[in-house]
Amino acid sequence: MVDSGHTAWMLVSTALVMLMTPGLALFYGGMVRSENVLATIMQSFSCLGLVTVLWVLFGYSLAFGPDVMGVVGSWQWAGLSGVGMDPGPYSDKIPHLLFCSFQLMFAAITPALITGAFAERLTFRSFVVFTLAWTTLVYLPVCHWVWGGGWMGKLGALDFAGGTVIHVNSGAAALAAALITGKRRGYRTEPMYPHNLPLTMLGAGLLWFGWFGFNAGSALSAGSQASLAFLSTQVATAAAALAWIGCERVIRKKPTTLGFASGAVAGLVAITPGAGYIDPVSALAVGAVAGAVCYFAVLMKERLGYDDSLDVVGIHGAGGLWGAVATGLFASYGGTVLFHGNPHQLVVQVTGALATATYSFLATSLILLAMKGLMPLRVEEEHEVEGLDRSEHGESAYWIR
Amino acid sequence: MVDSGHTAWMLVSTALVMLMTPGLALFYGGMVRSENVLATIMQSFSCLGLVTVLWVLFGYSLAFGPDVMGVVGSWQWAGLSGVGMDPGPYSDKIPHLLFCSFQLMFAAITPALITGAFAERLTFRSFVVFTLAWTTLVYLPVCHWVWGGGWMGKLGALDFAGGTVIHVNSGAAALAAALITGKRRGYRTEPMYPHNLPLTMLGAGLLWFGWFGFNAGSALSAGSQASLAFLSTQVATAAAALAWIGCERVIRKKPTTLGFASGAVAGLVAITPGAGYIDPVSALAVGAVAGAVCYFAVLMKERLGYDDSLDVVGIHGAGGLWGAVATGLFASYGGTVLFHGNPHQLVVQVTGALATATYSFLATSLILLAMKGLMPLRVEEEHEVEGLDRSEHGESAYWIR
Amino acid sequence: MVDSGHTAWMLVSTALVMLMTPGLALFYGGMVRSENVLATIMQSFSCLGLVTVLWVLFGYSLAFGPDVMGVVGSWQWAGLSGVGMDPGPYSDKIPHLLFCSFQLMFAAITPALITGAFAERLTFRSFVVFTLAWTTLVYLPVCHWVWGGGWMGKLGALDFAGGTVIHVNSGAAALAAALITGKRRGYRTEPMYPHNLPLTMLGAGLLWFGWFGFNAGSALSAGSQASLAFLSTQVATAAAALAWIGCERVIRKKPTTLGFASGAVAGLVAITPGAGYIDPVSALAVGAVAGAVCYFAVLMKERLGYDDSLDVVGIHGAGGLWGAVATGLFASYGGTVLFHGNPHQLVVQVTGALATATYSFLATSLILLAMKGLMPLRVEEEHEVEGLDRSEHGESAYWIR
Amino acid sequence: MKKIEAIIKPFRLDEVKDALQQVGASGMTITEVRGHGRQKGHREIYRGAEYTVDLIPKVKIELVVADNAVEGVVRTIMEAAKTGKIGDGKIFILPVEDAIRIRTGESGPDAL
Amino acid sequence: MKKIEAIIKPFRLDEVKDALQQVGASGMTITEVRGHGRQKGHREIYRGAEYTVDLIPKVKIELVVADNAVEGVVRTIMEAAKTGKIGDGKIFILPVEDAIRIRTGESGPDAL
Amino acid sequence: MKKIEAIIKPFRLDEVKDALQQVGASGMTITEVRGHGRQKGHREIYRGAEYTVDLIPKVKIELVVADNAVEGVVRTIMEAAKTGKIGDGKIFILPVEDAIRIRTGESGPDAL
Ligand SMILES: Nc1ncnc2c1ncn2[C@@H]1O[C@H](COP(=O)(O)OP(=O)(O)O)[C@@H](O)[C@H]1O
Ligand SMILES: Nc1ncnc2c1ncn2[C@@H]1O[C@H](COP(=O)(O)OP(=O)(O)O)[C@@H](O)[C@H]1O
Ligand SMILES: Nc1ncnc2c1ncn2[C@@H]1O[C@H](COP(=O)(O)OP(=O)(O)O)[C@@H](O)[C@H]1O
Repeated sequence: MVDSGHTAWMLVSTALVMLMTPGLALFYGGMVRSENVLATIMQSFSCLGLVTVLWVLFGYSLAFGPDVMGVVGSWQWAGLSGVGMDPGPYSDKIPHLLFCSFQLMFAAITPALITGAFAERLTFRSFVVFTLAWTTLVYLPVCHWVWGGGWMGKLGALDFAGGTVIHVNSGAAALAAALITGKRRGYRTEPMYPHNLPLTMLGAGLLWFGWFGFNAGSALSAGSQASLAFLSTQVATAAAALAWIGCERVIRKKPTTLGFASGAVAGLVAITPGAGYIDPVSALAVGAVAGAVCYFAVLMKERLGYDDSLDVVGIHGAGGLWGAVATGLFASYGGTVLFHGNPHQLVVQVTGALATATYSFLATSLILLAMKGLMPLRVEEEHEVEGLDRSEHGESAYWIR
Repeated sequence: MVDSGHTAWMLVSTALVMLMTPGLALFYGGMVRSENVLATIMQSFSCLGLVTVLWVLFGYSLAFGPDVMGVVGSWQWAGLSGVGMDPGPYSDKIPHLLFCSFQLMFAAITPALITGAFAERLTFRSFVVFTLAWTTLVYLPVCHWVWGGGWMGKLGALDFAGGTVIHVNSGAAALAAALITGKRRGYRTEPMYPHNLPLTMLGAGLLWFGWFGFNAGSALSAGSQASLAFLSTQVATAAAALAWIGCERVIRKKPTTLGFASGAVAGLVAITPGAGYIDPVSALAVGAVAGAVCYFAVLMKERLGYDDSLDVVGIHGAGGLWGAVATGLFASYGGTVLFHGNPHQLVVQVTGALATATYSFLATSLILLAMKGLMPLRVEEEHEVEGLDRSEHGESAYWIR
Repeated sequence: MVDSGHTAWMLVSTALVMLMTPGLALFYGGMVRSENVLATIMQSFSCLGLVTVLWVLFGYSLAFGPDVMGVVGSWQWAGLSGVGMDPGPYSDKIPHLLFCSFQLMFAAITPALITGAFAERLTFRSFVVFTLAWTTLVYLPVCHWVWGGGWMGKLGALDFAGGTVIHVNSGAAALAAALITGKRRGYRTEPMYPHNLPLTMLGAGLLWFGWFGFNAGSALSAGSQASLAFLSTQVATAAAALAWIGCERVIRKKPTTLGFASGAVAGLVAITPGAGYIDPVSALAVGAVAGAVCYFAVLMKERLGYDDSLDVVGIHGAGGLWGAVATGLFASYGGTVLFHGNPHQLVVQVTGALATATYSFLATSLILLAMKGLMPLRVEEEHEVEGLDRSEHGESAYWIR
Repeated sequence: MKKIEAIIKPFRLDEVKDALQQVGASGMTITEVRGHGRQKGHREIYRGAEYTVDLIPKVKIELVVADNAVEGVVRTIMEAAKTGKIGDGKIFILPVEDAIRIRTGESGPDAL
Repeated sequence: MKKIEAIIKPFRLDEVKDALQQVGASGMTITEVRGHGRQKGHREIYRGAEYTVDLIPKVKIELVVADNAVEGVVRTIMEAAKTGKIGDGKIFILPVEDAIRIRTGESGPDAL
Repeated sequence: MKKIEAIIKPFRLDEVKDALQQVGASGMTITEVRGHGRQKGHREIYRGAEYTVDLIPKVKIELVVADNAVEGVVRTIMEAAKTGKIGDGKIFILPVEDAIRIRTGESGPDAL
């Protein structure tokens, strides 16, 4: 039966997760050069547009519809047929439609996360094709594996709010995308500063805020588990932000604002799979490690040489992997794990994360390589220099006198 | 009896609708020239200030107080006397005070919407007088007609969340305001670009987020109808944004960021009256048509020649009218409509919308013409050139080094 | 027993109060010069980081743990031991962990408020030390006195949402901080304009929005009192904003945007201690007086000559004091007060506020003087001229072409 | 060759630019500057305090032209920039020894 | 007439402007520029990477003055702009052939 | 001494700056300007309307150098700034009568 309290919380959580995509748009938008800020914002917003339509037409059905051999959902719920105002199979306390809406917001933000990897160079057209293809061929199946009744869920992998489905997945895809689209013109020879860090900090604030819906909302109810997930999220985020600026203090002498924000996002990512299972003091540890791990993962990019413009690999990929592992170490509610005497869970966690990373990396590569055969992925060099805002969208972001 | 779950949701919805006014301030603020951004932001914020006071003193009473001949509410609840902590006549699950607060936020944003029509030229003083007069003479009665027990509600007009009360109403008022205040100096001869599109996109994000409170909150409860309204809102918004940039792609060759945001708002407007009645797949259609209709309505401004600075007529007016019609076509919960065999509902819908538009246009014209006799509506030409931020408020928006 | 509706509302309220700190970061960030915006934003965000960790380790225990002689909580709950998923002593309707999270957000924003007093000159290192020391030595005990079972609560002081704990407290600390850190270089000889007022307005909007969680959330339940607190908050804010710009209109001839925002914050501050007790019409009076009182308190700074960069004393100090008094005058639910025949309450209110102000002023002074002996509080003069963003954080806020 | 530097009111820029184009002087470089002179600044209010902002936004137009074009260009700017109110701005004429077009290497008046 | 171009540290602008006004040179035009010279830039950090920013914010003041006023103006600027540290900036003096006030059409030193 | 003013495409700035530094001309002042010339602007779209933006972002580099350094500097700029496409920009050479270093008071070529 629909419960007003749980429904209230899930309505709010859904709205909060929706807000994360505009938040991401600004977080990313502030980090690019000023002549690409609109193009960057546009990609995130467009994910909200494209994925919403896709989700209603067939996405929800393929992800959450009746299981087909553990691999994908059936077409039975296409056009949301049968997805109604009564509770569905995933929760008996909220309308099925609401669960579907909540999940939609996760599906929308995941490809938006990837856009950070190829920022400042992809054509809008390629972005649209990629987003539709990737969501269909990568997101929907992986989501089904973990949450829709697929093999990974059956294996017992713990992924409370999408550490694997969203972050490992987008991180691996980002790596493929960065490699295949190639470096930005002038990468490492010209300065590429963030053009508006206050905008980025605003975005970080909105992401942090929205993430309470993401993590605490994943309890699908307003009760103890949601409360635990809420606090663990806050604690891990704080610890990770401090850890990141601590690393900066030691290595570069100066703690930075962008470092704080990056650390916070790293913490949010890392606690995601375990938020509802991990107690607040363990969350301190999860967060602190996440801040350091992601800081060094980002530094490594410099060595490895690919141009993941906004560090999706270093933050969502590395943070997501650590989160999957951390869940296998620290989870204390909802399953026993390593530190509570069950080493097997750790194996399951790692298996799930690596399988996702591998599938996502390969499938993303195939999609982009296929696309490369059919259309130019990147804007012309001249337009890259001039900026995508003008060449792709015919706009300028700022006219400030 | 007060239910904690429904009350929780309505508290949140009220806060969400409140946030829409600051969101609108930024949405509009980013679209004007940089020397008018504060004046524009100030007008929206001031609506929150002015209408809140008015609402407590007499506004709520005139809009929702005991009906007087189907036209207006009585003075009985002035000063909120008798509006208490127990449920009132409009909902038996939430405190009467909370319903009053929820409705207040609608009353505050409606005149703020109109400010887009006369942006960059009205004196602050005229704006204040206009807002007080318009809210009293136009908003309160129209609100009463539809929701407060007035004739339009009795007629059976469906307006779930205020498509007619808020959007058709503000759109028609905007047309009158644009015509009577006249064009901006330099309109069509000087470039008038939006000065800060990232700000506008942020505003659009906040509007989208807040609109879930607006539409799903209008169920006045946290249950199935709220969930339906939530998803329909999301779907129509996405479809409309895509439709708008699709039109741009075809006609101007380039999809724009501002176009995406404008389309999203068009979709939000159009689904408003039917959000709680229309299923998600129909919402796709409602949104897609809204995006195209509003795109062309905005283009038409160029031909008709009035200067509705920020396209309140093209988006809220046209989108609101289409929404009223669409509700008569697609509503499937809460009433039978054309596509479900009841052509009469469509007639009612159109009647309600046109009556509102006519009343609003005429009353707004009278208010402004009367004001014009008593005080200068517009700032002096020199001040218009210099910008309203300095001349009206003694401030500059940016001092960035 | 955990109630889903109340829990839903408290989850949301906690998230809303969290959002206030990023909101404050932007509100403050827009008001400083552009070469200090990141340093300013960084301080607020860092409070979220630092206080969260401190809270989990021992903060919650010292503030809310079992009372020790009315002065402070015991260490019993350090590391949140015993703070679990079931309801705790402070509410029987929500998980104890959730109450702990809600209170955490209050603890995080309070030192962030103080940063406005020493903006544009403190080293990041001093800020970190100060925040940890101040939270431990000032915030935790004062919080305990009022809400944790300490002497002030026992005395019967009414402080619904923290007018004394948060605002009087931070205001008095701000005065000490402004006096001890000294004036900014160039104060009163060079212009120090706000560099980005739209950012400040955005911050004000987020603060206003988040404050509904702060005030209405302090009911700890989703019912009548929360609804009352919600509406009183809205009304006082609106009235105070109008009062402030009214004063400006009279005294400086021009109502300003920053004035509106400042007045709004003054109203939010002043209604805080009485939000759940004061009816909406009285809230009009509380707000209107708050707007005027704070306006003149800010003007007085000019005369008194200390450099409280962002007017924490004038707004949070003065507004907080007036709020404490106003609660003693107007509260009509939850206690009888002066205007309802109980003059004694007023004495209690004033005693509580003055005791807090005195303790906070003295303890803050001691902390800062001790620090001054151990490390330089302020950045070097050269760095102050160059801006803290570069010297402290190695960053530039804007690279806009 | 001479360099003509005109400091004008920002809102006259479009008119001046169009007028110059019509007399065949299409090459020019524009800078946003702030000016101080007889035109009084305005007061800005920031919470309690009031400041006078005495640097007023202006636009500087720079054109390098052949000697014989100077007079025409100056006249065109004067006509298009004039509002008759204080603060309309100044035109300065400076000698230029050489001009080079980067793309082709042409120099002298041919480079303009 | 001469044009005096001074590149100074931004935070000395107010002092220089006031000093010039006191010696009667109230007309001037200010531009925000970035300078490169002996003064070392600073390092900026962006996530992993570190960059050196070697273009330092400066302010350019331009005044056209009558020949006999040059010395006084230069001295005034030097005094007000000097901090004695590297990066204090330069003053350049260029010849000006004519000056015109747009509002009135006056030309030569009268136009200043 | 001469003043060399080069108007170039913004994305060539780093290359030009580095090249100049290598030929020993490290002192320079950079201004962000907008240019109008043969290079066509681009169209911007704002809801219904379309505008042509014909002021294109450029960077102005100013260097004051001793007479004998002019040729080398000009050549260096030309090489580093050239893309061969329209809009590459111009170099102007103006006479300078004196230069003063504010910090030390040195004047003439020594001040550069
Ligand atoms: N001597 C000067 N040198 C350089 N720029 C000047 C000089 N005098 C005036 N200007 C510029 O011309 C602008 C207009 O001058 P002002 O004295 O205000 O008005 P008007 O030219 O009408 O007398 C100033 O804002 C300043 O930018
Ligand atoms: N040759 C030059 N031409 C033009 N501008 C110069 C030249 N040399 C220096 N500048 C300007 O003067 C500023 C200060 O010069 P710098 O060499 O750093 O210090 P100082 O003048 O104390 O020796 C530079 O940032 C630059 O803007
Ligand atoms: N006569 C001129 N005076 C001043 N600046 C000029 C002049 N002509 C061109 N410029 C500047 O040089 C830039 C490039 O000129 P343009 O005619 O577009 O290309 P090109 O130099 O390749 O012929 C212009 O954008 C403008 O800033």
